[in-house]
Amino acid sequence: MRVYLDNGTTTPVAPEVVEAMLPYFTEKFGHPVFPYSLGQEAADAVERAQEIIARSINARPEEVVFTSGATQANDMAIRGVAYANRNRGRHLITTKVENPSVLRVCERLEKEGFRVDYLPVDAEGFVDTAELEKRLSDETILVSVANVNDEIGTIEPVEEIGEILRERQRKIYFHVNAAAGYGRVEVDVKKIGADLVSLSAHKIHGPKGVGALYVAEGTPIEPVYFGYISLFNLRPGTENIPGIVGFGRAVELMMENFERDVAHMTRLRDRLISGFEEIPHTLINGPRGKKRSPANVSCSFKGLEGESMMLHLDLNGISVATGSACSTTKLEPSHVLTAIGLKAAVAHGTIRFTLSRYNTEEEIDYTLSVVPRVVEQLRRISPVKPEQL
Amino acid sequence: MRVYLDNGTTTPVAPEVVEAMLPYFTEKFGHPVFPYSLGQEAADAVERAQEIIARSINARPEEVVFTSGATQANDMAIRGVAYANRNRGRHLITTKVENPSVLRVCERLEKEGFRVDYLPVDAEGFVDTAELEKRLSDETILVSVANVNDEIGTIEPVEEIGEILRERQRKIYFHVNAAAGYGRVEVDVKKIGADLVSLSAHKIHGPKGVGALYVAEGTPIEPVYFGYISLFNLRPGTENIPGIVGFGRAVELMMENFERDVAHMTRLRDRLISGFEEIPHTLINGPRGKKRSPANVSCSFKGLEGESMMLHLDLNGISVATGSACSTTKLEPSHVLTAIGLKAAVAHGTIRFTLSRYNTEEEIDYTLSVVPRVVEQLRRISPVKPEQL
Amino acid sequence: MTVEYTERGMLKYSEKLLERFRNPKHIGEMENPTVVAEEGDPQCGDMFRLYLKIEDDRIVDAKFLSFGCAANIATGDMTVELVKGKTVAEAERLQIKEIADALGGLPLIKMHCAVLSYKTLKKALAEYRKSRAGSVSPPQG
Amino acid sequence: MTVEYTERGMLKYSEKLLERFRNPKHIGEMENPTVVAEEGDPQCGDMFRLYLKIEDDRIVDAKFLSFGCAANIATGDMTVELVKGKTVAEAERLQIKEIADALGGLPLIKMHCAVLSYKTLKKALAEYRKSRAGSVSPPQG
Ligand SMILES: Cc1ncc(COP(=O)(O)O)c(C=O)c1O
Ligand SMILES: Cc1ncc(COP(=O)(O)O)c(C=O)c1O
Repeated sequence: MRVYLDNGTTTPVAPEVVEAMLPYFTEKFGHPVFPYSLGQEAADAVERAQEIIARSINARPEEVVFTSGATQANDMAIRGVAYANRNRGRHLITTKVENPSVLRVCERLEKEGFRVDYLPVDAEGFVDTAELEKRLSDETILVSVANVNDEIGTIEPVEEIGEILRERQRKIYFHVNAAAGYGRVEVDVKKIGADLVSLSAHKIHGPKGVGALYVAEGTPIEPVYFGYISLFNLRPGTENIPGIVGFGRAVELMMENFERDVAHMTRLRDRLISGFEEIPHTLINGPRGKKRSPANVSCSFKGLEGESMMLHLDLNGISVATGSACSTTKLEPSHVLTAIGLKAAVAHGTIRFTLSRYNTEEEIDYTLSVVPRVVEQLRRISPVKPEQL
Repeated sequence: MRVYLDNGTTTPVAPEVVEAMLPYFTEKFGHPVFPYSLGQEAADAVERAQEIIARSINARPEEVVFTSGATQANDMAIRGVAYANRNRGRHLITTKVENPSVLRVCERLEKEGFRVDYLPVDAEGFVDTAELEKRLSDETILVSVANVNDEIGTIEPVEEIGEILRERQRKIYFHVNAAAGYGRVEVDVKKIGADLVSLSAHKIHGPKGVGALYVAEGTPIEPVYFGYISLFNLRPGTENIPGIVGFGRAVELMMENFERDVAHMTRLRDRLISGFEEIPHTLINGPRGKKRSPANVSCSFKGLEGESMMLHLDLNGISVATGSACSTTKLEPSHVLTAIGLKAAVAHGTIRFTLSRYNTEEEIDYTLSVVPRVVEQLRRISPVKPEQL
Repeated sequence: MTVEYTERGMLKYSEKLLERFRNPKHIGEMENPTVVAEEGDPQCGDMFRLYLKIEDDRIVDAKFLSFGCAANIATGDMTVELVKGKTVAEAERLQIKEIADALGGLPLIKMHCAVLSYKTLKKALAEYRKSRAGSVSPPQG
Repeated sequence: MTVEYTERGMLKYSEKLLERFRNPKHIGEMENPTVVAEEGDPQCGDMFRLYLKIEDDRIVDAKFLSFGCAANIATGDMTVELVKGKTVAEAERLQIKEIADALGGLPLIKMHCAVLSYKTLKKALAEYRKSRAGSVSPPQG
């Protein structure tokens, strides 16, 4: 049996999405910059996708700029707003548990003379909003917080943060990286009070290589990429038209099936959690219930190492992520697991199971039959006793 | 009849390319960063594409970095090398006839305190290499020249330029934007002596949203994009895997058919040129024969305006580009046509016809029957007499 | 700098405009016009020539020639359409916005086309007034 | 800074290594080993325990336990394979490179795994020498 449980890393493209994209490769292949009919067809397709995505987040179509992914959207948003507001202050606030795509940009800005505070989180991964209030200063220009933590599934209090920022007299821009949250929780830019929101298609059964940045009208933002302008001043280069069309279709499917998918994933998630809790010396990371992404199960199996576990599950047909879900080349344990206070030795034994609408009850049965066996097998060959950790 | 003659702007994706991409949407959809089998499959696909592209330009696979297009490749290359070498000097040289994707980056660097010289060209669009030698200084760190001009098809003397640079004691890096030349002329990084070469998939029957940058080993280059690193340090973000696979396949087809395609396009090109020369008050821009891209015909029909002509041809099923092939929102005439000395009034009446392997003799017959009629029709309603220009 | 929205928004033609461009009704030369006016410059990419035949202070016929983009042709044709049959005084009250509105709107970057045909019309009417100076009553407020 | 090549190059496992990881031949605990040595730290993500049974200065049996990644398990298994049946003196001459080569190469970033099993072997052999000090002849050059 093949069971894909790494939907937090990337998802299979929905067949409907592939179908929607196909004509844009070979027939409607025009460049959107020209007003001849083939070009208009492409430009219209981009506009339709803007409309769909805008509707899904309660924004206006012109506020949606297409990018090559959430990484690019985050870079554009954070540096773009930081540069455009540098005269108002050079202080940014983010959290210790952001995706590397946000952290690396913040680190870059630190090198360029900006000051960045990284907010701590509690043992379940919730951002400390009291600490946020304390760190806000007359120099603060931007706050960036993901709505859902991609590693441990914590649904962050972004609405509360938006509220805190709105109450300040001085405008502080609010960026929300919703790459992990889109399709798992509601994303309403107005409710959140977000000025910038990053999205990625390949996390919601759209294609890799396309994402979007919501930029609220009037937000001061400088381009950080340069070159040939096709449709978007902020993001030069010929647009990935089939990708954009596929992204739009994926969002349509997401919105149509949202409640059903969330209920389905929640059910599977809770079955996995219950099953894993029966394995001795096992921790579930992140919160339970409504404050947890319906798609995420993060589990630390003490006394074993995640990469071996991941590859053993792969031998059994199950795809999962380990440690830092997004980076396996650094040898440190995941910064998120460290931030919630996990001991490194335990963090190294962490596996992330992430669900999608396509996972089935049978797949969960199978997973629950394989995982305990693999855990036992790996513990048997380990010199580290779980009870010592 | 539908005749697509704007292959310099973008090309239809080859059916073989779509076929190669398809499995990577729904089956082999893994993220290349993880060593489980689905991930390895994706990573292997990227490596294969690197090999194919490297072979096509006489480079090594590790020297090929995937981007979201030539625009991104140009930005990465020019700013990346400028920043990495700023301590050695702050002078760059490019030409007056580069694509906006190069010019906008150079203008940005000028704002940041770099000095950029824009070399003039002669009446056929050839870069003045004597002028290049004069402008080279102890401050020069980078020269950027396209191998083929995308508007008028001039094949630039990049090998000669590479030679001039190689003869200097001081290392001056050489960037070649080959977006318009790839698939039309040979691109051999060793023969050219290029340190950086930009490529784009959608100009050679690959998909939009993917390109590549060749970076010769050892070239000092700083990242200019920041975020989550997947496979490439220089270009963060999840790779467009199906796009990369499609790019690879497109390059395979390009290499297999290269000589035949070039001969075919040359024949069609020369038929178009001969036909247009019979239309009174008409100029062919750029050189003739071997120094002209086999895919390009640039034609100025005096006394009429290009956009109207483009849209009239579109009504007749023929897609072409006008004025500045890459930008229709600026109201100035194409900077390339100005640089070769065309009067603005003539430049405004310029149409670019660009060919691909898929164009047929019948399409050329049809085009040659339509164009003179449309020219006459537009001249009849024009207050500007061609003989006055 | 604030985010500028897609340049595309500035370029997109309405169906109405394209229809006018494809099938202009008033294009062509006119023999023996009462007045001819020209504005624009081919060096700048657009030029517009307007012919008016005026009888008893009424525009009984109008035609135009255009060197310019689709918007140029369409706005020219619409300008003629809007003034044909009108009195000179009525034509003098034509607004740029009316021309654009009648075409279902104009991309921002193409607004100058409406301005061009509008200016040519004004010039033609002024010339007409000048040639008739004294022989006709001044335009009503 | 010079361009760094794909991190992926640093991560890719050879087929040989993966095969070893999937089917290690020497993994498990050993009863009554002559010597046991341990290196690494679970806090750092890898730990390695080596059991040697030595008779007449010859390694007649060897086994290991691993807390670590696929490379850790595979290098451990290969290390055991390379010294089993060898004399202690021969085992002492084992090089890190031999371990990596026997696995068809190691990703750069995983080189520390070979180092870890190598160091554990050295430690075990040193301990063996120490416990036999005086009673056996010193290792040859
Ligand atoms: C929370 C989060 N942000 C950003 C990214 C990067 O997005 P993309 O792959 O679209 O560049 C990811 C995953 O890769 C993610 O999980
Ligand atoms: C010469 C040249 N360079 C760069 C580009 C931009 O490349 P891309 O569309 O891949 O961003 C183009 C065309 O768009 C081009 O013709």
